[in-house]
Amino acid sequence: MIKDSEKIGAVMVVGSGIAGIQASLDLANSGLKVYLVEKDISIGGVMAQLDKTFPTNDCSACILSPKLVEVGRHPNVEILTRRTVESVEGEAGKFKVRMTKAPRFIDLDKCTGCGDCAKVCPINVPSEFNEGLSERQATYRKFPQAIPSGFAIDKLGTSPCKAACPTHISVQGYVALIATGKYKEALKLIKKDNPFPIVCGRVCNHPCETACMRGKVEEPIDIMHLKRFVADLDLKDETRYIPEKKESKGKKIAVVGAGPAGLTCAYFLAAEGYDVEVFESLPVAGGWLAVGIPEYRLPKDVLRAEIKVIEDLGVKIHLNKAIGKDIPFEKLQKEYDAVFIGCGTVNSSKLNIPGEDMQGVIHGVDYLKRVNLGEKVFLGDKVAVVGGGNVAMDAVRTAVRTGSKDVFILYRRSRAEMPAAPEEIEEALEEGIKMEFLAAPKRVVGENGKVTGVECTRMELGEPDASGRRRPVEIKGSEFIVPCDALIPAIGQEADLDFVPKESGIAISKWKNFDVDPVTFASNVPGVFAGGDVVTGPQTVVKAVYAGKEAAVSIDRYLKGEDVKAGREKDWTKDLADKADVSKVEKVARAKYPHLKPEMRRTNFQEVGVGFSEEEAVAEAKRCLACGICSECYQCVDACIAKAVIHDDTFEEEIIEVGAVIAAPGFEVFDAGLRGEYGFGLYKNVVTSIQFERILSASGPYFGHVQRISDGKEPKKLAFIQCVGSRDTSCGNSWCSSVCCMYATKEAIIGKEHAKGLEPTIFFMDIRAHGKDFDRFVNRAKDEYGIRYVRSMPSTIKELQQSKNLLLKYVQEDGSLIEEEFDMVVLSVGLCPPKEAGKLAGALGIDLEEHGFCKTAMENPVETSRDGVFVCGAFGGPKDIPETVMEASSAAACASGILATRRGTMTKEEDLPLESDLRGLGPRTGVFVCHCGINIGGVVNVPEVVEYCKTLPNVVFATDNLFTCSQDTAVKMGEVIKEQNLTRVVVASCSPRTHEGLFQENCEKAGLNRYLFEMANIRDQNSWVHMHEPLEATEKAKDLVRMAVAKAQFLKPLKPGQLTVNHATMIIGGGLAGITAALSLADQGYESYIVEKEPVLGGNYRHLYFTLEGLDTRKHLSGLLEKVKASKLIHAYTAATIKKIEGFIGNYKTTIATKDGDEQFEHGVVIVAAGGYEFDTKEYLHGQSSQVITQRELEKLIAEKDDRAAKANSITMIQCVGSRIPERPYCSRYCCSEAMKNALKLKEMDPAKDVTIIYRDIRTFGLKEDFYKKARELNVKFIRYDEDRKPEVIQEGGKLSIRIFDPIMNAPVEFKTDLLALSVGTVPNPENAEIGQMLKVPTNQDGFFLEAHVKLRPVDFATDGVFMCGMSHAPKLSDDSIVQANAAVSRACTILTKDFIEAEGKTAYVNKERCAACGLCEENCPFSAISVNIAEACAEVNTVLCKGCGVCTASCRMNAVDLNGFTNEEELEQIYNI
Amino acid sequence: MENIDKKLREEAKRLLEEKRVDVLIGYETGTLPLTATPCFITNPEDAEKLVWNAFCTQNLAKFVHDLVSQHRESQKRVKPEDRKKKVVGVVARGCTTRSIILHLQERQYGRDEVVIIGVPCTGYVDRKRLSALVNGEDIQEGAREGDQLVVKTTVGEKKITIKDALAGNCLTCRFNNPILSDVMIGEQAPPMNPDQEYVEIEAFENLPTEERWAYFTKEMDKCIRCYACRQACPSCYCKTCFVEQSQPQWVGLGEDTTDTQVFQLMRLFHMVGRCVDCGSCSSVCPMGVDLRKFLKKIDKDVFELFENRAGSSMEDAPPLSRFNEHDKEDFTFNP
Amino acid sequence: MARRKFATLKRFLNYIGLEGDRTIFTWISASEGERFANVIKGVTAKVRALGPAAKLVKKL
Amino acid sequence: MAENLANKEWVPKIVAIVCNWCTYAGADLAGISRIQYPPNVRIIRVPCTGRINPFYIVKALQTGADGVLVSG
Repeated sequence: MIKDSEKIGAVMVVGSGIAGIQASLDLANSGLKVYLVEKDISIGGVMAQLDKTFPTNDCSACILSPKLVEVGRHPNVEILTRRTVESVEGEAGKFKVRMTKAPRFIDLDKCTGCGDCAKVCPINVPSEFNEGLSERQATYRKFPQAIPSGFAIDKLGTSPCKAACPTHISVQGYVALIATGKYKEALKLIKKDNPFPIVCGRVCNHPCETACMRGKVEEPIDIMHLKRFVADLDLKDETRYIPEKKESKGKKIAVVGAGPAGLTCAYFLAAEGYDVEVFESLPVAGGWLAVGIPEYRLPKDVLRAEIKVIEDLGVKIHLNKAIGKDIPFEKLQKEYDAVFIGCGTVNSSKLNIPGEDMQGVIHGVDYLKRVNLGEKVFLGDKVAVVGGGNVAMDAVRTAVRTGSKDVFILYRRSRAEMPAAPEEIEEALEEGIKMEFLAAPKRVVGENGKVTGVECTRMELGEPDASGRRRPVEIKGSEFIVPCDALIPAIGQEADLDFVPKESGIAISKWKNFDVDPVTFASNVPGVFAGGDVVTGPQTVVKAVYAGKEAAVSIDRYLKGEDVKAGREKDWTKDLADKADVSKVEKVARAKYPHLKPEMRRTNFQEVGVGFSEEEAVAEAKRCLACGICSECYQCVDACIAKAVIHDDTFEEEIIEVGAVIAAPGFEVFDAGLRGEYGFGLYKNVVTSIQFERILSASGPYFGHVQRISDGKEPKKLAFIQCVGSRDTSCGNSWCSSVCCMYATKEAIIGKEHAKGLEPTIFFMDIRAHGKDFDRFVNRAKDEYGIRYVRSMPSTIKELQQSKNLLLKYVQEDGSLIEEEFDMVVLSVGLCPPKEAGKLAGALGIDLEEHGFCKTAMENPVETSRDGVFVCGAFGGPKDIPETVMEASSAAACASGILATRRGTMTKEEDLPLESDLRGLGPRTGVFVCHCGINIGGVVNVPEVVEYCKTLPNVVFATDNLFTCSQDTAVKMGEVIKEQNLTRVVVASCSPRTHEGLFQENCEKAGLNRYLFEMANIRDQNSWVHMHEPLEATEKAKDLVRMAVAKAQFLKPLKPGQLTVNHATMIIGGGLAGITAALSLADQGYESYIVEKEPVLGGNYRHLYFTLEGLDTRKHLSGLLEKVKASKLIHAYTAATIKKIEGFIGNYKTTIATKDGDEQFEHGVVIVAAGGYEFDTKEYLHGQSSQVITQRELEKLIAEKDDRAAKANSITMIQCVGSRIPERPYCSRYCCSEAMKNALKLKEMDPAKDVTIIYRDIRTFGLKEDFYKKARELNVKFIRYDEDRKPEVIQEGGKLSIRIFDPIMNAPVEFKTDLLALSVGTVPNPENAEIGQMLKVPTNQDGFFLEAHVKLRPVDFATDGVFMCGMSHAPKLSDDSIVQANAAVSRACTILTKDFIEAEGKTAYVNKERCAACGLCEENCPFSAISVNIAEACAEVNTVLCKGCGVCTASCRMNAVDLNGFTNEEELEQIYNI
Repeated sequence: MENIDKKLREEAKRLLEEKRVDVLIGYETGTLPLTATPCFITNPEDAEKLVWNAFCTQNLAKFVHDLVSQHRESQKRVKPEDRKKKVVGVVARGCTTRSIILHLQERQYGRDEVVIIGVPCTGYVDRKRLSALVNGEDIQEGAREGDQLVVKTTVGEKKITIKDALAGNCLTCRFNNPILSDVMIGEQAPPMNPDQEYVEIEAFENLPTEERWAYFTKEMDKCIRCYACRQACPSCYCKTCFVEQSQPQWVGLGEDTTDTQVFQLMRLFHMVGRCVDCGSCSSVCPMGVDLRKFLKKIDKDVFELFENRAGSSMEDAPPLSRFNEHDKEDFTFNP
Repeated sequence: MARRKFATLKRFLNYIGLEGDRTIFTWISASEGERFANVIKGVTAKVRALGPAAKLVKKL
Repeated sequence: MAENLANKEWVPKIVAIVCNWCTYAGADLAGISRIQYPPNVRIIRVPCTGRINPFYIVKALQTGADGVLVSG
């Protein structure tokens, strides 16, 4: 046990759906610090996706959003997104939680949520929020009202193309940009890493394409030629892209060699602001690009154009200047601050065979150089080229073009081993070039010193060598002579390092290359760097570029005196986004790259590749699979004015200490694809219910228009198929998902409201409307909306080819087979345990039950197998929102019960400065107009608005801000308030709904009362909605600011009222709910008074013996009662009635009558737990026949082993006696479970007993379904009846007879039974109305108490300080009551933990002189906050209860009531200023 | 008729003598011929002055409210334990009782503070109509003879059928018998003609918009803002009428026509669910503004929309303090 | 209650000859951004059809 | 409103008095979704439609609004 003093006053809530949010709010509002942990990027869970909520059809977003905002702004709730809990160590009271924080890539402190990043993001991925029915960007916010409101970027890792490219260009990025037509941006992105897109778009060996995941589908994207496409566009552009050059650093750098490495290095250094000079021995710049690669592959003019950009950037290229010859190397070292050597490999490797010096033998490098420098070189008709690399290909194809007739390749391995690019080989073959494989030259044959042929030997392939290629092995005696006029060996090159004197000390490797650091390219001599072929031996262009680029970074660091190497080593293969399953990707052929025809090109040096057209390029780019999701195109970085994007954000580990943990990870929606017979994913017009929810939503993919996916047409016949993934053992989900019947009914109703002609049909097994007011809702659906319910499960769905309509096959109850056509089908998918349930349970150290839901205690459904770890919501079993909310509060109560003594130890309260004295200052208004980056400033002329503000009355200061919400502006605003003695502040920016609180805090911190603040919404309601009308938007902005300024002059400083709180609670009713609440309050340290009218505590629970799940309720109850007795904090009055309740929240005084006379006590809150009663029926011979008993009596007979049960051979049960009838159109919720419980017990007594249950719908919701299944397995018989065809019970002597119409037999049946148990429902406590009157709280039409909100405030009343639990609320099971009782305590604690309750500032107030005490305000007030004081003949406001809605003010003819913050004067002034 | 007056006087005297009321408000014969004026009786002997006839115009509920609230105000200066209740007796016809019900619903006084002497009503003579029937001649003497009035003017004697001179609101009155009373005097009066209640309004509704506006402006142009309508109206009991409020000042005080229109408009709108159609406002208007044309419309709408008639039942709640799921939504706009 | 007030006000204003389309009442929920824009478009079109307001307007 | 636009086609000026929780939020959502609509509306935010005194509507008309929209 952890000592109280060592406990941590904080709780971690894992999962942030409505359960997590509610738990967090309850805890944070009762003095505990909360860490709300979410794996996703924002909170809200599934509820945010819902359109409406049943049974009231309230808008889900409308009711959720205020909760989101509240939790988002709560000073004691820390929202931690993208977190995964890894482990929880320690014990209840003190846990150490280890978490992983996945990168968000956007700094939430800086992000303003403007969405500019998403606007420029080229990546479209299916929107999870819209269930794949629309797309979102890689940078995104889940939904507009999301909290945190900042964006996030999705990255799966580095896309393989980017990782494979030696220069690590964001390949996916520029491909995506091309796909969206952003060619300039694409080029800019390439040039960020590679200044040679023209070259690399033509002659690269493109390792990116080799890595491309599309290659696994069919063929890789033609990335290289896409690069050429944008590079060529730039080439033709009037203003070519030249990177921005930084301010000159005044340092000189020498580069040796104007090849790709040298020029790249020069390019990046010049851009950094260095003066770079390049020395080249040849008369042309470009190195191998200029003199090695033939014109037809890389035309000289485009190469020159590429190099010109580098020169335009300020790089000086000195041609014909050979270092070591024209200029000594030492001079460079002396005169320049750094030197980069990138002089390449200029010497050809020799074949080292006899006769190599003969005339006619010309080495590839020399040959190509001569041709490229413009020399006419004719080698004769027959030319042999030795080698299989790109130089060999270049040489052989050049030879064709210089007029040789018979040109061929000699290569010692086979084609598969040729290192040349495949397209090169292909093109060579197209041009008529022959290739002799497995032939190695042995000797040059000649006459008169002139070549006539070459002798070769045949080779065969042996074992693979170091390069992975199979090693050629000579076949002895296979020599043969190939006649030729010239022989071009093209087998490699070597560097010439002679220009560097030995004394320089630069290290040289054993391969005769410079030996430099592989990461930094720094040599062992300070200030000397080298890269490219001169370091690596002959390599690709792109590797040279890479070397140049990296060397530039090193030189920059070197010259700045920084560590050259730190942090630069990166393993690009680590986070590779190459795990995606591409097996289902639709095949799209790779674009055919256009070439000149062989006959057109064979005789000249015209460029072979023609280049993609725009259309081809875009189509090809669209093939990209977006492997990394985010393409790292960095458009968002440029777009984000707030500089919030951090592309190199990383994973982090976090450790947090908490006293308790609440698991609320929610549920996973069943994957409808697993029920193949319904064709989900195959047939477009088959959607899931959650997709349909999005279709219905006004903010959904179709703006609420009900339409088919296949053609966008409005469907007429719509089918809902229930229990998809629920009550279905074939897919392993035996449980009932509890909510589908209701949401399908709701979706059908809303669908019909959206599309008047819609004809919904719901296919179901049982209608499970077991919640409060649910049956009424279903009845309305049937009667008012004409929704058709069919009791049958369709076996298959087939799509009709033409119409894409769907043919459903189903069997009716009487056995007949029907085929019916529908326009659209909705699959009511069930609720499954969350995917990460296993991992999470492991991390939290808790057990799961057999289905994978969280295992919970029978005595308390929010307790897990580990002390201090609680659960709430659907993780503990499928459930509806109000039950989830109750559990959340309940879990909060249990968690805070452990930590009661540590309240307030980790929460923060801000110290605010004293408010300045404003007397005599009058309205001195300061106006702050926000640009919001370009969100406002891009449309509205902000400076003009500021100038306008200065002309307005009472404005003494006006300015503009880039971001008014930023931290530095807050500081500035505070200073201005003080300097200018401002007494009013107006901010013109975004919405007060999101930002008013923030700006008010700024005012407060500067000593200005927070209510002297007003906002003008010139973004959400102006610049964003009038983007194309800047003039009008500017005028509107002026008007809006004028209105705000006009209102502001009337604002008054307000001091919210405070009330002391009495910390005791009165609990009305001492049943299970009441005593649970009292015990829970005692855990929290609070006193309670139970008022029970019966002489003993226990209520209905006294009559129970066991629960369906097997809890011994007698033992449980006696345990509870003992605890009640032992507790000093609980005062239980039995046989007591309430006489009078006076007061209101925080301050009640109640008088009760007991057998010992009247008692009076004071308390701060009230919990109503007045319970319900078993319905007393006269139906079915109850009260007349001793064989007819109630279910409760049967339980007693079973438990007490009474002969009447033990000896009864046949027992029949009738369900819904007194429930679900016109007089009581509600379901009593527990009766089906009770029947199942007793049936199973009877079967346990004797399996031969004949047990029959006569029912209307079996409602064993949630995990209780397993017991129904078990009852069926044990041969309990079930016969269904309709409300208008009730069974008849006939007493014939000692025997009872049941007569009933069996819908399956389609005939009446009659059978005898020994015992008949009636499942009678619950009726509300008849005293509810009276209690309600005393507390000024309402009951509903059935007589149960009416909660403040059926979904989100299920235990609260609209009147603050009064709560309910148990059967006061609605009929329920014992565990429901326990949950609700704890929930009521949790809600009560949000008041009891405080010494004072603070009122709203903007509350109503009464002008007594005007009030005529007519009482209309009192009748109109929804919160009982205003009432007429009869003695004073005047209305009075209770500011603590007042919610500031202002209904009273507008109902007052005398204008005697007004509303602070929205006074008549303030509002009229705005109207005058329109 | 004599009989009613006699009974009324007896009853009034008894109430005063038995101290069941502190003051009794009724009508006495006016100083001008064919008129009656309100009177306040505290002395049982003075009960003899009381009359009840077709010249009793004013809705006396207004005075009940005034007396009770003045008394309550004065009691505020008395120590709580010494405060006294004042009971007001009132002679009330149908519309007066409607006003009393409205006051009771609006908690202006307790049921125990008012004793209602109910009287049947067959309508009262509208002074302006009567004047028109005698061509505006100065009436010097007059007497009732059965269904007729014999009127002697400066020009001569005329016989006028009473019915022709009755106020418009009386002719179609639906509640000409008291709805609530402690003592009832006389027989139930025969019904008037409530079926015709809205005929005039319906006709006006069917006029073109511009004609309706022209009529409204024409009527409002007559208004001299003397506020007599307000002073006479039993439902107008605000302590400070909105026209006299500052911070904010709701209506300009000058002669601007729109200010007058806004004043009337808002006063009329304050009668939603509260006008008992007693005709007091019209009868006191020196300019003859046709206020009833507008008030009756409000009455009609409230009945059509919310099935409520002001003061017609103690059980009804004020229509603007409730809403009903079945309230029509047809006034809302759906693009 | 508010809706009752507006229902009667709209009828009354129309009755005295102020064009009914100048005072428009509707309901828009927090999730109906599209509807908001449509309402504004619709209201603008209706009022535009009526022309500038002349009745009850106070001349300064 | 907008004097320098006076020479353009006449646009009605409309006052919208709206509830903070519903319509005002809907208007914000229109903004977030960048749904364009005419710029001739001036929104006055009230905490709840119940707060709207009918007088406001009449006063807006008297002030010269061409139309008044009340939305809850």
